[in-house]
Amino acid sequence: MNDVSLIVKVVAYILIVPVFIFGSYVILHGHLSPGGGFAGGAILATLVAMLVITFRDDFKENPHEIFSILECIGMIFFILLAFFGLSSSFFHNFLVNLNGLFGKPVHFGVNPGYLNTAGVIPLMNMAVGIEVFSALSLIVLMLSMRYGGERK
Amino acid sequence: MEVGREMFIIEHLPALVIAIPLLAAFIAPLLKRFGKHAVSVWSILNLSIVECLVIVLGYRVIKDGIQSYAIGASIPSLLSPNGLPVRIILEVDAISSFMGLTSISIILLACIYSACFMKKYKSVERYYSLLLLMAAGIMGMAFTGDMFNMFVFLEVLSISSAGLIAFYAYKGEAIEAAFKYLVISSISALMVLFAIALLYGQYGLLNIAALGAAFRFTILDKIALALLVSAFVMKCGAVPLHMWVADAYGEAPAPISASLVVASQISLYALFRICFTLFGLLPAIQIIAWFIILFGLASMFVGVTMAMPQKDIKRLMAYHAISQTGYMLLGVGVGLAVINDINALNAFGIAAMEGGIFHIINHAMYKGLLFLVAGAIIYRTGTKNLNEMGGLGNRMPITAVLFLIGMLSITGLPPFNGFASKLIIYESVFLFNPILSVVAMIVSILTLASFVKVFYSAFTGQEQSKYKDVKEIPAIMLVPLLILAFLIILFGLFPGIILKLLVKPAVQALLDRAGYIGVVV
Amino acid sequence: MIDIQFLTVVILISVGISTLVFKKNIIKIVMGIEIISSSINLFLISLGYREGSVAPIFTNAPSVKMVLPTPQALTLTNIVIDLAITALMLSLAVLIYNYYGTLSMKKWRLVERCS
Amino acid sequence: MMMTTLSTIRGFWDPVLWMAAFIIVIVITCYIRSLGKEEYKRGTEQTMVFFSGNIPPKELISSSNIYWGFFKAMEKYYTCIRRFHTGMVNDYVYYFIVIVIVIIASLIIGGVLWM
Repeated sequence: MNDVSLIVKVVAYILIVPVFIFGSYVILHGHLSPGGGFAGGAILATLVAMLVITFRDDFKENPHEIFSILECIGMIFFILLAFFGLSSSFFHNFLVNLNGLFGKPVHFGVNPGYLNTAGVIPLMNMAVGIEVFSALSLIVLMLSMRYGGERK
Repeated sequence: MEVGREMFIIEHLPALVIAIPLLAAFIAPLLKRFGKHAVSVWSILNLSIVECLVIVLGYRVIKDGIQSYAIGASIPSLLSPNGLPVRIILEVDAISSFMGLTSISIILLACIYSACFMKKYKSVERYYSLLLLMAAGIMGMAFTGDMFNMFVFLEVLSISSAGLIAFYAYKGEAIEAAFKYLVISSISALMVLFAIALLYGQYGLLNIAALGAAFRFTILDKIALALLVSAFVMKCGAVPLHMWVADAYGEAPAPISASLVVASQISLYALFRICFTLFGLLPAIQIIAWFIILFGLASMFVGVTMAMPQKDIKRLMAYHAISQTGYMLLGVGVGLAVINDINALNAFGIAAMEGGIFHIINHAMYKGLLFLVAGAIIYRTGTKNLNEMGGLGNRMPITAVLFLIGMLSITGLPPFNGFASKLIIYESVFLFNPILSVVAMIVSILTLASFVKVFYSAFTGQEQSKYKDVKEIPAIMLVPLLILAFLIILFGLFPGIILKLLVKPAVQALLDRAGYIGVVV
Repeated sequence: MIDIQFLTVVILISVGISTLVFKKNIIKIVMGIEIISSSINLFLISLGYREGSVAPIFTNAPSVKMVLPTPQALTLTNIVIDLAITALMLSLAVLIYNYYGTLSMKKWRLVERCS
Repeated sequence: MMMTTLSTIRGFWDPVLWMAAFIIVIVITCYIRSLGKEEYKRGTEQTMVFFSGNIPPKELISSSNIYWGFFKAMEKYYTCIRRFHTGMVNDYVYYFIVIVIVIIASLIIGGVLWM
């Protein structure tokens, strides 16, 4: 098997933390700067792709079970957020301008970007981030591990 | 509090009908650890809840007019805050609740059928999750009033049904059929998106009703109309673009073929919505009406003549689905052709449309029955090839009788429901143009010819030695077949009531363009 | 001067359609669909463009004159949908190569054998 | 009329009346059939399949080409139709593009001529 050299493994270990932080930054700041759930989830999925390539032999069995559960949990969280808005109408932003979680009112126009605003949208970004992260890593795992692990 | 909760559900009906199958689709894979049957019970439960909601919604639509629902607004009925529809607006009128009712009942019966049909397969949660996603896509396409939302639900529908067509992953043909279906669906969805972009570039609106109101008949609108019509005609399987239908229905598992029939009928509804509501007043709609009539004519004839030589039972039924879609296109195409001169419209136009739309629900029922019976034969004998079947009649008597009911109603023989809608189509289309009606009758005869071949090669004839131990299909699979057969006989014996209750309001809603637009603008 | 962006959209769509019609290899067909999809994304984005305006983000925005945000939302959804379609098509292509041993459309089995 | 009637344009269709007539016809045919010869016995060589004189094979006579006459008559039609059903997605997309161009052309030409 094409064994990966030690340098690659060490660099992979080092790279895990910055990529994870950058990905979650993009997810959490989705309502302020470009990015959001999909882009941040894709960045996190590159992390899993890197780990699959470097540590292909150390995986005992294909860990796709975890990611499929995570994917369903992310999507259920997203749709439940939409159901919570049913007090007025489906997908209603029930947290905005209520000074609660993510509820700080913001005036229209240019602002330096307050994190604690935009009601449900950051929560939905997190849900979509989880879902896209696990979906893309599931794709990477299914396409690579199936032939890496048991080569027909 | 009881009245409060009851009113609460009724107030949010259009959104709940789409949201419940979506939520259930993602909860289904998590139920693997609650036992083998947890997933199928869960999806049957959810689909029956959605069926009841759709029936209540249909009743409310017939009782007090078009229901509209703005997703995300502070009040569901706040459609256009300052004269401009900003949010995604769900608009349910009689034709969309008619299509929603048809599709959700067939998908519910297919789900009950697949509870036992799919028992022996390992990854069953994926199957039910995709089936629920398909149901959400179909209900979304039926009830949405927003063009881009219709594109998104069209994609949800295409991807989940492509995944379902490729369910028999151990056979190469199913993968190949799924690949072709996916290429066709993505091409037609991209052309729909291109047309939406054209319309958005000109009017800055995405809502169907607002677009219909703000129309200036420019060249770009005609290009958008052409793209939309050909994309939806391809998705509903009319002849020049029908090649994917035989592969997709032929290789998919039987309950999926039954729900794919309904999925392609939703694209038919989208085609009617675009031709009647969006481009209703365009003078060039007469040309499109003639194209739809030609598509219908070609689908009828080529569908049947391609079905005759088929050896595979499911491919044969797939070609019959194409030829029956031709009847619907013919019926409603004639209605569209005479939409401008009132006396012709009242004379035979409305009757032709009633025949076409009545044929949609009839076709969904007997084609669903035939596909499920074909699935029963394959479930017991294991072969799809007509030459290897024989003499199953005395081993599977109930299935044989049910197949006979489906066969007699698809060929349009008197006491069954196919005859009622075909009679209306024949009479009204004859007044419009006799040749069309004559071709429709010839196609009915050829349909009878090819189904006689299927009946004799599958059920009668010599007793096969290798099918000596074939038993009747289990009870769970028999229930949806009996329900469908009962509905076929019911619609066949009481066509007048069904027409007055379901079809006439649907046709009025389709023709009532001002009413649909008035709700939003 | 003519609108360069709409010309590129037309050229890209014709390139995409020509790969779809003439190329028999599955991977090339998936590429063709990707080309058509990105050209429609370009068309959508260029619809909302206004001279000398900024991306529609309020955080530390240099000026309030902004591009139209709705086409960007449509493009975002279209990109997500295209990811799903390409992933499904490529996994089907992997399976097809696994069963048929070939990626070209000509040698497939589901050809009309109805004689 | 009765609950079950469906009034079409020129007349009406009532399944119950039709069933009544159908039952009457069945009674008449059963009566005529019963007037026939009695020596008809099941299982004898009278009920053997007529295989143009010789003994029919034990196993299966497949019925897939019952309509060989129809296919022989429509030979030219079937060869032409089968040429279109190639089973390759490239041709499907080609037919789609042709249909789009035909509809666009007829819409524009139609628009200029009539309206």
